[in-house]
Parts: sequence; C-alpha cells; structure tokens
Amino acid sequence: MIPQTILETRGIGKTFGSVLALRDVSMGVAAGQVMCVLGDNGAGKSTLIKILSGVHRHDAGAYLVDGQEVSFGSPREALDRGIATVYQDLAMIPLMSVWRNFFLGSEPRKGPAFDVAKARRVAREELRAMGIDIRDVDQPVGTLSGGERQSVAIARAVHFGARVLILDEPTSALGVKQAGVVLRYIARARDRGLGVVFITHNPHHAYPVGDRFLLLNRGASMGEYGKDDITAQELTALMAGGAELEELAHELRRE
Amino acid sequence: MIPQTILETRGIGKTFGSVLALRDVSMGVAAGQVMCVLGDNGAGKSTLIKILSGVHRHDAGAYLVDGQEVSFGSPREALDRGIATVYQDLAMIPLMSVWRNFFLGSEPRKGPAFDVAKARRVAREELRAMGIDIRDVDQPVGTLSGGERQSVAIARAVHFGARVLILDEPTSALGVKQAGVVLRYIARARDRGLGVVFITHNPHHAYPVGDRFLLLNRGASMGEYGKDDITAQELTALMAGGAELEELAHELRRE
Amino acid sequence: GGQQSAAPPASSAAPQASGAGFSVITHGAPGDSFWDVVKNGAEAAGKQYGVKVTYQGDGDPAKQSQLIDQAVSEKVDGIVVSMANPDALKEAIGKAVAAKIPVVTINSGAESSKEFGAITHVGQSEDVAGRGAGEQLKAAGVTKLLCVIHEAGNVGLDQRCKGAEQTLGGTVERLQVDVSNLADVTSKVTAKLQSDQQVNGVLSLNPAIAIAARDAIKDAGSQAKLATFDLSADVVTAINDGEILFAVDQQQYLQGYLPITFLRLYNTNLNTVGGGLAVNTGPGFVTKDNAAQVAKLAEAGTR
Amino acid sequence: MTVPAQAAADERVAHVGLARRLLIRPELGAVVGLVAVFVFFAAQSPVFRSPDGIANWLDPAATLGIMAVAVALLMIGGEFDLSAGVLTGTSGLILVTLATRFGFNVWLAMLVGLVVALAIGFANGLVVTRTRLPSFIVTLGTFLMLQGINLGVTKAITGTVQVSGLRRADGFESANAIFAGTIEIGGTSFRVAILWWILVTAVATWVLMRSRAGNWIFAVGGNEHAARAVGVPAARTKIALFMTTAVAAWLVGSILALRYTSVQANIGIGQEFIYIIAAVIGGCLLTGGYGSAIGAAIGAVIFGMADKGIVFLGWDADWFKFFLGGMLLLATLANRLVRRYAEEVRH
Amino acid sequence: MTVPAQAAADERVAHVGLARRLLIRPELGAVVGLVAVFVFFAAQSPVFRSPDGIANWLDPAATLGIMAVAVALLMIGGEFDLSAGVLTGTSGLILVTLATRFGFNVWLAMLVGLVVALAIGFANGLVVTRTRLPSFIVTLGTFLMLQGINLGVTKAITGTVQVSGLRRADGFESANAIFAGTIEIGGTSFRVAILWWILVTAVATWVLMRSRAGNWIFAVGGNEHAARAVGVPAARTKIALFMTTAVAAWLVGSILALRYTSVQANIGIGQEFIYIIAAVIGGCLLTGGYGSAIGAAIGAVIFGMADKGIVFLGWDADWFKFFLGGMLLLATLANRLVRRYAEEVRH
Ligand SMILES: Nc1ncnc2c1ncn2[C@@H]1O[C@H](COP(=O)(O)OP(=O)(O)OP(=O)(O)O)[C@@H](O)[C@H]1O
Ligand SMILES: Nc1ncnc2c1ncn2[C@@H]1O[C@H](COP(=O)(O)OP(=O)(O)OP(=O)(O)O)[C@@H](O)[C@H]1O
Ligand SMILES: [Mg+2]
Ligand SMILES: [Mg+2]
Repeated sequence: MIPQTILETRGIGKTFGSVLALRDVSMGVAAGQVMCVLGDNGAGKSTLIKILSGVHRHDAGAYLVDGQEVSFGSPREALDRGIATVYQDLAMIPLMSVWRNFFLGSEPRKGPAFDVAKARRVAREELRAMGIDIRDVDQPVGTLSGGERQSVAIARAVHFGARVLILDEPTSALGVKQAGVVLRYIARARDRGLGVVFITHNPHHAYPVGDRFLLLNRGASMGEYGKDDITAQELTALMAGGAELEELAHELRRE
Repeated sequence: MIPQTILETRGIGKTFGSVLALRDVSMGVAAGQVMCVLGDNGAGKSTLIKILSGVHRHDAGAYLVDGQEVSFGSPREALDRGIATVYQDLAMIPLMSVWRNFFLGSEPRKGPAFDVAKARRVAREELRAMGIDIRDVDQPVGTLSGGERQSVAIARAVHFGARVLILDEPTSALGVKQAGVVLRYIARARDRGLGVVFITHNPHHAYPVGDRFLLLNRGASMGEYGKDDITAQELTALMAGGAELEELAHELRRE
Repeated sequence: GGQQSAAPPASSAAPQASGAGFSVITHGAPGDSFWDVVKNGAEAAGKQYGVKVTYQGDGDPAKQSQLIDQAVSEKVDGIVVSMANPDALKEAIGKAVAAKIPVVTINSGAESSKEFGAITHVGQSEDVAGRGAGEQLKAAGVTKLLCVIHEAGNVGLDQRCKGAEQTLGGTVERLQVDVSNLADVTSKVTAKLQSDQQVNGVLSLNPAIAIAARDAIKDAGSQAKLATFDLSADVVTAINDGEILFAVDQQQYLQGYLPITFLRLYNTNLNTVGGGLAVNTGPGFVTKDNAAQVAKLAEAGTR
Repeated sequence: MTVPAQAAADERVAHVGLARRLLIRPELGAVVGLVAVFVFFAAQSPVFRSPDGIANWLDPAATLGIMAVAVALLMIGGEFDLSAGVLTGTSGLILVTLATRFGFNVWLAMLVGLVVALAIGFANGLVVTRTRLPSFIVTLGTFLMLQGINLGVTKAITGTVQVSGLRRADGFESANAIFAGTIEIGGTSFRVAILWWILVTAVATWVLMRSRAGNWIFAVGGNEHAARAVGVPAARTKIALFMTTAVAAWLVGSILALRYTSVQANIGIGQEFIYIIAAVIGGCLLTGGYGSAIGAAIGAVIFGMADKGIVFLGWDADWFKFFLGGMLLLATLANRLVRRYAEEVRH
Repeated sequence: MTVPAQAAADERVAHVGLARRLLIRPELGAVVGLVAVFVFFAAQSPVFRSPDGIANWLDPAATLGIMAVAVALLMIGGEFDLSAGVLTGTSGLILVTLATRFGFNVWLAMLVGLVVALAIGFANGLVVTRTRLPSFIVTLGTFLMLQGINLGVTKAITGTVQVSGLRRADGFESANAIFAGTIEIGGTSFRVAILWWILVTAVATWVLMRSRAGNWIFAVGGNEHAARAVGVPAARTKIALFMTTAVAAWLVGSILALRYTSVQANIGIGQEFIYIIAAVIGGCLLTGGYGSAIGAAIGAVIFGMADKGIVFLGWDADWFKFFLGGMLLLATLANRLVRRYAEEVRH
C-alpha cells in the first residue's frame, strides 16, 4: 500500500521581522498516517502548524496539498481543503458559551437559522465521549478549567476533521485519563484514513501512535524518521535528554 | 524534625455563581516540603491555587498562614507574605517585553528609576539558566512560543519566591529537557527550605519530587497521602487509569 | 493696491494691500444658519469688488483668536471679526492693529470695538435683538415664555434670551436642546409644554428649531405663540400660514457685505463709516405682512 | 467513583434562584436601570406617566433605539462607527435634495440614499478590515469627511445650509405615512418609528441569538484571531456589520427627513456617541464580544427617559446636563450592581 | 548541538536594517505621518513654513499636546477620560471666578483649581476601580455633570455664560508670564505653552520607559488580571493616571484662562475626543497596553498642522472638515503602512 500524501512542505521557512522562526523544513503526511513533530521549546513546531493551517503564510519554500502548490490566505481556505486544527494558543472565545465555541465557523443549520438545540446536544455528547462532563454547555468558555477548554477544542477538531487533523500539544493540559482518550481518538482517526499531525513533548504519548517523527531544533529540521528506523528509547533520547528523567528521580530525592 | 507548617486550609470551599468548584478541602504545606496536587481536569486544582495566592476569596472554611487565619483581598497581600505563584492562565502581558514581564510588580530600582540594565541582564540570565535561550529580551511576550512563555513565568516565580512557591502545571508546555530543569528547581527550592505546591498531570513528574500528595476529584478531596504511604504505581493508578497507558500502546497499534 | 479701475484712486497714504484678501472670522459654528448668511454676504461683496474673501468660524474664543493670529501672519488686507467674547480677542485684535491691518468688528462687541482699534462696527448686538423680540411677544400677550437654547453656554444665544427677558415683563424659562437631533427638540419642547400649561409663548433661536417647535406645539395641543430668530424657506412658509408669529431678522447679510465694502473703501480711499458710532443692521421683523416678499430671498440664502 | 445519575443532578451545581439566573443576562440587568429611572420620574410627574407623556418620550427613544441596536451589533463585533450620526444627515440630505431639486420621486430618492449609505458602510468596513487601522480612527475620518460633504454640497446646491420643501415632492404622502406617520392607540397618537424600532430590535435579536451570523459576530468581537483560525469569515462579518449600521442610519435619516420635510446640513453631528452610550448602558462591552440588541434598545429608552424626564420635572435648564450625567451614572451603576450580585466573578 | 558563540550572533536572528528597526517603535511610525503632512502644506503655503506660521500652528498643538500626552498615558493604562475636555473649562472657570469675583490672588485661585481638578480625577479613578464600570461610561457621567456645573455655577454667580476681567486681578502679571507668555526666538514670538508641552512629554516619556510606574501602566492596560496577579497595585495605578489627566487639564485650562483672561461656560466640550484622536494618530492602541508619550505629542502636531494648514491654504471653510478627515486618515494610514512594513506580524 502506497499511502497517498495529502500535505507536503518542501524547504519551507518563516521569518517574523528579524526572528527566523523556521528554516528549510521538509515534511509530509499521508492518509492514514500519524506524523509526530517533536522538538524543544521554541523550535518552531507551532509556527510550522500555523503555516499548514493557513494562519501564517510561509515566506520560503513550497507548501503542497494533494501535490498542488498552495499558499493559504486564511484558515478558512485550509478548512475548505479538509484541514482541521487544534491550536496551542488561538483556541477559544472566552466570553462565548461552550456550544457556540464548539460549532463556531461550522454552525449546523435548520432552514435559515442556527440549529441551537442540535448544537447544544452534540457539544454535550462529544465532550462526554471525551470523559469531560461539562455541567452546563451554556457556561462561558473563559470560566472552564485549562483542561476542559483544551478538550472542547479537541472535540471540535475531531468532530469536524475531514482529511487532516492537526493537533498542537493537545494533551499538555489533560489528565492521564483524558490524554488516553485523545490518543485513542488519534488512532481512530488514523484508522479512518485521516492524516494526523501531532505535536507533543511527551515521548510516551508520541511513540505509541506515531508513524513518522519529525525532529525540529532551533527552527531547523534535524531529520525525519519512520517508526521502523527508531526505537522508543532512541526517540526519547533524541528529545533532548528524555532518559535523564530516570536519573532525575534519584537526584531529586533528598540528599 | 517537625517541619513548620506555612500554609494550611481547613474545609475550604468556593462557589462561582451556581458552580461549586471546590468543597471542603483540607491541606497544608510545610517549609522544605513539596505538596503535589493531583486530579482530573476540572477537579478544582487551579481554584485551590488561586485561593492560596489571593486571586479568589474562599467562601467556606478557613485559610491559615503561619497558623493565623487570613483572607487575601489581592495577590499583592499573598506576595507580601512570601507566596509566589505561577498561574495556569493568568500568566503574562502579551504586548510587554520579556524583561518587563519578568520584573513586573517587583521592579529593581536605581534611585527613583527602574534599573533597566539590571532587569534585562537578570532576565536573560535566569532564562538561560532554565535552558531557554531567548534571542532578545525585548521581544514582546505575546510572540514567544507556549513553552518559552511558561518558562518566563516559572523563572520569575523562582527568582522572587520567598517562602512558598505555588506552581500550576508548570511543566505542561515544556520540552523534556526544560521540564527536567523545572523539577530540579523545585527540588532546589525545597532544599533551601521553601514550601512548594506543585500541580501536574504527569505522575512521572510528581512522584520524584513530591513529599505529600493531595488528590482532588470533582471539587472534593479524595485524601492526602505521604510519600511513604503510597508507591509510584499506586499513585499512577489513583490518577484515574494512569496504568492504562501501557495497554494503550498495544491497543493503538494498527489492528 | 490699485486693483480695479472702477475703484477710487489709491491714495499714497492708504495702506498697501498685499493681495492676500480679506479674512472674515466669526464665532459661529460651521453650518450655523445665521452665520451662513453672513458668509454669503461677505463672499458676494468679495465677488463684487473682485477681492479674495475667506470665511472662518469657531465658537471657541481661543480658536477664534488663533484664526486671527493666522490671518495676521498671512498679512491679509483686512480682518472682519465678530466679538462675542471681547476680552478673549483683545490680544489678537491688538496684534492685527499693530501690524497695520484694518479691522472691522461685526455683530456683538460694539462697546469694545473702538477701544480695540477697529475702524468701525457693523451690526446689532444680540441683546438688542432679543429686546426687540421680547417687546413684540409682550404685545402679542405672552406672559410666560420658553426660550429654546440649542447650544448651551453660547454667549450669543444667552444674550438673546436675556434681552427678551428684559422687555417681556413676564417670566422666561430656558430649555436646552440638541440642535443635531430634531426629534429630540420636538419631544423636549412638547414635554415642557405638557408639564407646564402656563407657558404661552415659545422663542426659538434658530430656524430649524422653530420648525421642530412648531410641531411640538401641535403635538402638545398648546396655544402657545411661536417666534423665532432668523429665516429659512420653511420659516417663511410657516409665518405665511400663521404658525409662527414673526421672525427676528438682523439682516445679517449686511454684517458680511458691509464690512468688506468698508474695508475696501478704507484700503483704497481711507474712508471710515459711522463717525465712531456703530452701523446698525437691525433688528427687522418678518411677519405675515412682509413674509411673501422675503420668501424668495430666504431661499437664496441672502435673508 | 462517578455519581450514577449525572444528567439528573450534578452535585457540583449549587441551587440558585430563578431571579438570580435571569439577572445574569445582559438585557435583564438593563431592565433594572429602566425600572428605576421610570419609577423615579413617574412618581414625580403625572404627565410623564400619562399616555401622552409616554408617547412623547418614546418618540426620540425610537429613533435613538434603531441606531443603538445597530451600533450594539457593531460593538459586539468589536468595532465602532463614529460616522453613523452624520450618515443620518447625509441620507436625509440626499433624499430631500434629489426629491426637491432634481424632481425625483420620494421613493426613488430614498433608494438612492440607501445605495449611497450602503456604499459608505462598505467603504468603512473595507478600510477597517484591509488596513487593520482601529475603526475608531477610520470612521472618525469618514465622520469628518461626511460632515464636510454634507455642508459643502448643500451649500453648493442650495446656497443655504438646509434643503426644504419635501412636502411638495411626488410620493411624499405614502412614504411619510410609512416612515413618519402616527398610529392612534387609545386616543393617543404614537409615532410609527416605534414600530420600526421594535422590528429592528426583533430582527437583530434573532440574528444574534439564532443565526450563524450571530455566532460570528460574537466571535469576531470576542477574539478575532481565534475566530479567523476556526474559519469564521471575519472580514465579511465586519463589513456586513458596518453596512448594517449604515442601513440603520439611512432609515433614521429618512424617517426624520420625511417628518420634518427639511434637513439641515449639520444634523446628526455628535449623535454617534449617544448611540454608543445607549448601547453601553444596555450592557454592551466597549471591548467587544458581549452585549445584546434588547439591552441596547432598553439603553435607548433609559437615555430617552432621563433626557426628557428632567424637562418634565421642570428642573433648571442650566443644570440639565448635570442631572443627565448623574442619572446615567446611577442607571448603569444599578445595572452593574445587580449583575455583580447575580454572577459574582467573571474575568 | 548548540552553536558555540551564542551571545555573539544567534543564527535565528535575521539581519534587519537600522531603518526597519527604528520604524517599529510606535513614535517613529508617527514621525512619517508628521513629515508627510508638513511637506504637503509647506510645499503649498510659504506662510505655513515661515517662522511666524510655525509659531502659529505650534501654539494650538502645544495645548493639545499636553492633553494628548496625559490621555495617552491613561489609554496605555487601559482607560478613557471623556471629562478631560470639560475639566479644562472647569479649571479655567474656577481660576477666573475666584480671582475676579472673590478677590483671590491668581496664584491662590490656581491652587484651588488644582485641588478641585485632583479631586475630580481621584473621584473618576475611584469610581472606575471600585465599580468596575467601563471608564467610558463613568467619565461620560463626569463629563455631563461638569458641563452642567460649569454652566449652572457660572450663570448663578455672574448671570451670564462667561466670566472675564482676569487682567485686573492680583498676581496676573507673574502667572501670565509663566503660563501664557511668549518667548522671542529669532524675531518670532513663540508661546511658553510649547515649553510646558515639551516638559510634559519628557516627564511622561521618562515615567513610561524608566520608572516602575511606567511598567505598571503598560501592565494594567495590557492585561489587568495578570498584572494584579503578580502584585501590581492596579487600582492605585489607574487612580494616579486619572489624576494625572486631571492635572494636565488644569494646566491647559489655566494656560488658556490666563491668556484670554476670560472663560466661557462651554469651553472644552468636544475636545476630549480630539485628545484621544491625537493619541491614536500617535500610535496608542484604544484597547490599552501599547503606545508612547512622544507619539501622542507628535499626533498633536499632526492634528494641529492639518487643522491650521487647511486655513493657510485658504480652502473653503464649508469643506474644512472634509479635508481634515481625509488628512487624518492619510496620516494614520501612512504611519500604519510603515509600521506594517517594519514588523510584519504582531498579534
Ligand atoms: N509572531 C511572532 N513574532 C515574533 N517571533 C515569533 C512569533 N511567533 C513565534 N515567534 C518565535 O519563533 C520561535 C518558534 O516559535 P513556535 O511557537 O513555533 O515554537 P514551538 O516549537 O511551538 O515551541 P513550544 O514547544 O514552546 O510551543 C520562538 O522562538 C518564538 O519566539
Ligand atoms: N470563574 C469561574 N466561573 C465559573 N466556573 C468556574 C470558574 N473558574 C472555574 N470554574 C469551574 O470550576 C471547576 C474547577 O476548575 P479548575 O480550573 O479549578 O480545574 P482544574 O482542576 O485546575 O482543571 P485543569 O486540570 O483542567 O486545569 C471547573 O469545572 C470550571 O468550569
Ligand atoms: Mg508551540
Ligand atoms: Mg487548572
């Protein structure tokens, strides 16, 4: 089976004023594949994701969707090509209720109107399926806990994810149980034939679901590995001293 | 050695409108001790932390500092009692530069003026010590990556931490290396005799540094354990199915 | 100097005109219907004599004096200025006089005109006009008058009301309205008439306000008599229909036209008019008797 | 570890009275201000509470209300329109000038006015979304320019600062009846503008609460970047809001022109802030993302009542603004205190 | 894996020209607008660029500038003050009334005015911080109330709407020389107000950039909750900003009263928006947290030049507002385009 590549970047780069955030990064994600992007803080992962999803425009290299070169002017254009994203920081409208946020930009209709009853019901169900039992879907998102907010964003992207699902540190604010649910979602999306781009700092989260691993450092690519090329140990080691954690446990005990 | 209790809550509770966020929680942290607060998303961890640091006022129970009942009207009052906090969401002023954010509220003086040169230097040094090499401390915080922003907040709290350090999911956005640095900081603070309240979802982060563990669920306390009462495995299990992760690894493989 | 052959020969003693023209600087807000007629008069005179006339107006005395300062630095041939607040303009006018620029004062400020060094004063102070209105209203049997002020704190409007108060003999109540919102004007005047049945006369200080007040009197079912300052085509029609008793007409066209004429004569022939006394332009009254004649003129913006 | 009947009753939800739950809504906070101001004046002035008196103060509240509702939508969407007040004048001037000087039928003249208003609204929106300049400064530019055009063109065409004589134009009667007529209710004649106002408020409320566009409006005002990131057409939404405000200005300008049959060149200047004030009294946030159409309509009534009520009480005109300021402050304060009691904390 | 000489040159920093780095500063963007407007008028009017002409348009720019700088600080701190304009009138009225009707020495009368202004600023700040109402609505209340007081008290004391005769009061000469005098430079007399303006701008810049208070101002405007969470005394900072604005209003009111020796009861109404406009032209964000004092001072000059330049060109007064609006729009647009070119993206 030769998986069909949906997204591809070739030597892509991005500069903010004098800041070189991303340099010469090439990657691709195919249908039914999970691409994990790993790297230190400030390595450029979110910048890459924002280019893929149309928030930023790249200023070097080429970005291809279905083999066709594109340059998205807005996230709407990316969404219309079936690319759904959970952002690390551009998440929610704090003053709006959970259900309004959930369906923002893709409101279900009933005649000319917004089908409010359906929106509430679906939002509640999708969140409960993630193990988040929201008291009241009318609660403004700004009053949710950090993890609850993140869950709303993920549930939304999963619900609307059409061909590619991009997740920027989706599990960072989540409890162990919720993180497990999200990993299962990723696996399920992959099995349904979606391409997934998954960013995380946690090698325990990345290795089980990932098919390919892109490593970024200081804005540049340090190589892309298939799952067969690399073991969990090697990956953890590559993530800048992941193995240290075990030593730490000893070091941190009271002397 | 009987450690001296600095902070203590007795049956504390908090309601937002109709939302019961916290009910009847008792805990304490002593000098030279790390208290880990664990729990699902929305369990009330951040609410507890905000009461401790003076952002919210509790509306039930008692809050004691040095054995004396208090009710802080503002974070300033808590700071003046030596309680420094890294919040999960009230972090930074996006339009202000890194060094201005770093020293906000505790500006170094030189005569009547803000000692700008010193502020820049210290901010840069403290961040580099955390493994974050900021290009330019004049960069607005809003343009930093998620992890870089978090690091600034932690570096600030550590730099100014006087008697108690409260950290709300400090490691969630951090890379493995940076997370290791933060854990070392926590251990170092503990060894210097500070009390630390540490919230995290990651049992691998919590167990090595924690002395006591408070478990919250749906706003209520599920008990407080000493390190000797509980093993790492038990703790992970208590954190709602942490052990599942191993099974997941198999489950998530392509069928 | 010496622009037109039709003009009297320029005397060698006459100040030299620089060609920068004349500057008219009033305390009227732009778009104010009274001052617009002054502007029309000044511009007509300018056209007549083939000289440049620029008009500026600002109700803030500080701004007005800055405009005078500007005219002085431009070295204009003459300045026409209205003095609602003589104290505030003293310094600026003094500078103009010191720079040998002839000044004619118009409208209010007759008392200070000579002292400040103006060559003459043309106009009609607002309180004299107000007194005239008060007399007429008294004759019409008005005992309690509502004076509608459409710009709070405006000196000219205040003087008109005060003048009316002096001659009416009865009580005068003031009402503040917002000129840029006529629905508000109608409603406020109605409110006043509904809540105080004693009021049997309304004096408006602006033609648009007059029309709004006319509707208000109808809405409130009141018998109050209505009079106004200044003209518009609608006001003339209403006078004809008997809805408005009279309009005070200061013939302010003259307050624009004459000063330009006088300055022109002064610059070319050193003539001064009035012999140290003010030249009066009013008050005249437009009533049912003469409304028909002025109707066309009001529509053309010269009355 | 989990409570069995979760859906039925969540142990994390405290019991809260109906009153408190209602008061949390932005519009219901404003109702408290409304009642307070009404009671204050009605208690002291019998005319104020008489049908005639009510018809009187409802009339300016209606035209203000139409604008306040449109401006509230725009403010919820995170923008201001300072040109809205002058645009009422522009629309009225176009109508009267075309009908009286160029022999247009009144309906046709209104149509032209509508097209011009829409074009101006579109231009405002386009400049704001394209240049990303604050709308405060862009529409301030439009405000000044329209002010100049209103005066300059009127002067150039008529030689005076006003155009009049609409009564004699073709189609005046029918247009006047629909936009500026009165309706008798129990012997008191109310202005039809009140009906227009109710209609505008109802439509705006439906759009805000029950349409996709409403969701987008809240979103672009609450956090434009986030909204754009999930695919909300932010620029289109904002342009539509500016055009809506322009249509409201055209409606109000036409109503007033048809009613007074003449328009002065300086009409509407300064009104733009009254619209914003009414919207804020009604609970709209200046920072965008929060508010309601009904609240703005109520804000207009509060302002209208305070504005007229002082006249009904016969207080000294010199002190008028003093009382007005005090009244507005107290009304918003009442609104605020009630909402604070109801919701406690909201960041 | 890390580059050895990190401090020396970071490979993640692209080379960017000096010009581009300078243009990113809020004040330097405004300079572009300034130059554009100056060149436009200077090219067409020799008087405009003559020393006399410059003294002319610098004079109103100076009083506007003093207010714009104070208002800019307040806006950076996230608040508005709509009462600032009327407060200049109140201060002037207090000064002239006390000196002419109650025989106060001019200096003493000014001191009383200062105390009253400080009290009003304090009250504004206190109400805003305590009630958490938007300052727009609170200071609108103050604005209306002061307007009523100005008129009511002046009428009650003098029977007219203006007080005059300050020239004859004790201490007038000395006060006038310091606040309203002129200084000769190369044969042209410039107003001392210009010096006051430079002083105010310098002090404000120092406070913003080099003091703890400046850090707090940016912080409370950028994100008040976050600022409070790290211990910034937000309420105190805001109250101090309102008081600063009040002091500036007092200074400007006194300068104008001493210069014109009389004050009208409606002075300053509507000016509050000009102050905000100048600050926004100078690069302040309406949403707070960003801006500069120098920018606001430059914004005042841009406004002053456009305002007076149109008169110098002798364009028809009817169209004045049209040109003014167009000019302001172009100046801010130039500023914006330059800054966009310089910084590309900023959320
Ligand atoms: N708008 C911007 N303007 C200037 N610099 C920016 C901007 N956005 C990002 N950067 C810089 O680009 C670099 C890469 O940022 P990015 O957010 O992509 O990192 P990241 O890999 O997602 O890090 P993290 O794991 O901490 O989220 C950072 O150093 C950041 O400071
Ligand atoms: N201001 C508020 N208004 C209403 N409800 C609130 C508010 N703040 C928090 N809550 C609710 O209280 C509950 C506890 O929130 P809290 O932020 O303390 O959770 P948490 O344990 O920190 O969760 P997480 O791990 O996801 O950060 C949540 O269900 C949240 O919806
Ligand atoms: Mg990131
Ligand atoms: Mg939390």
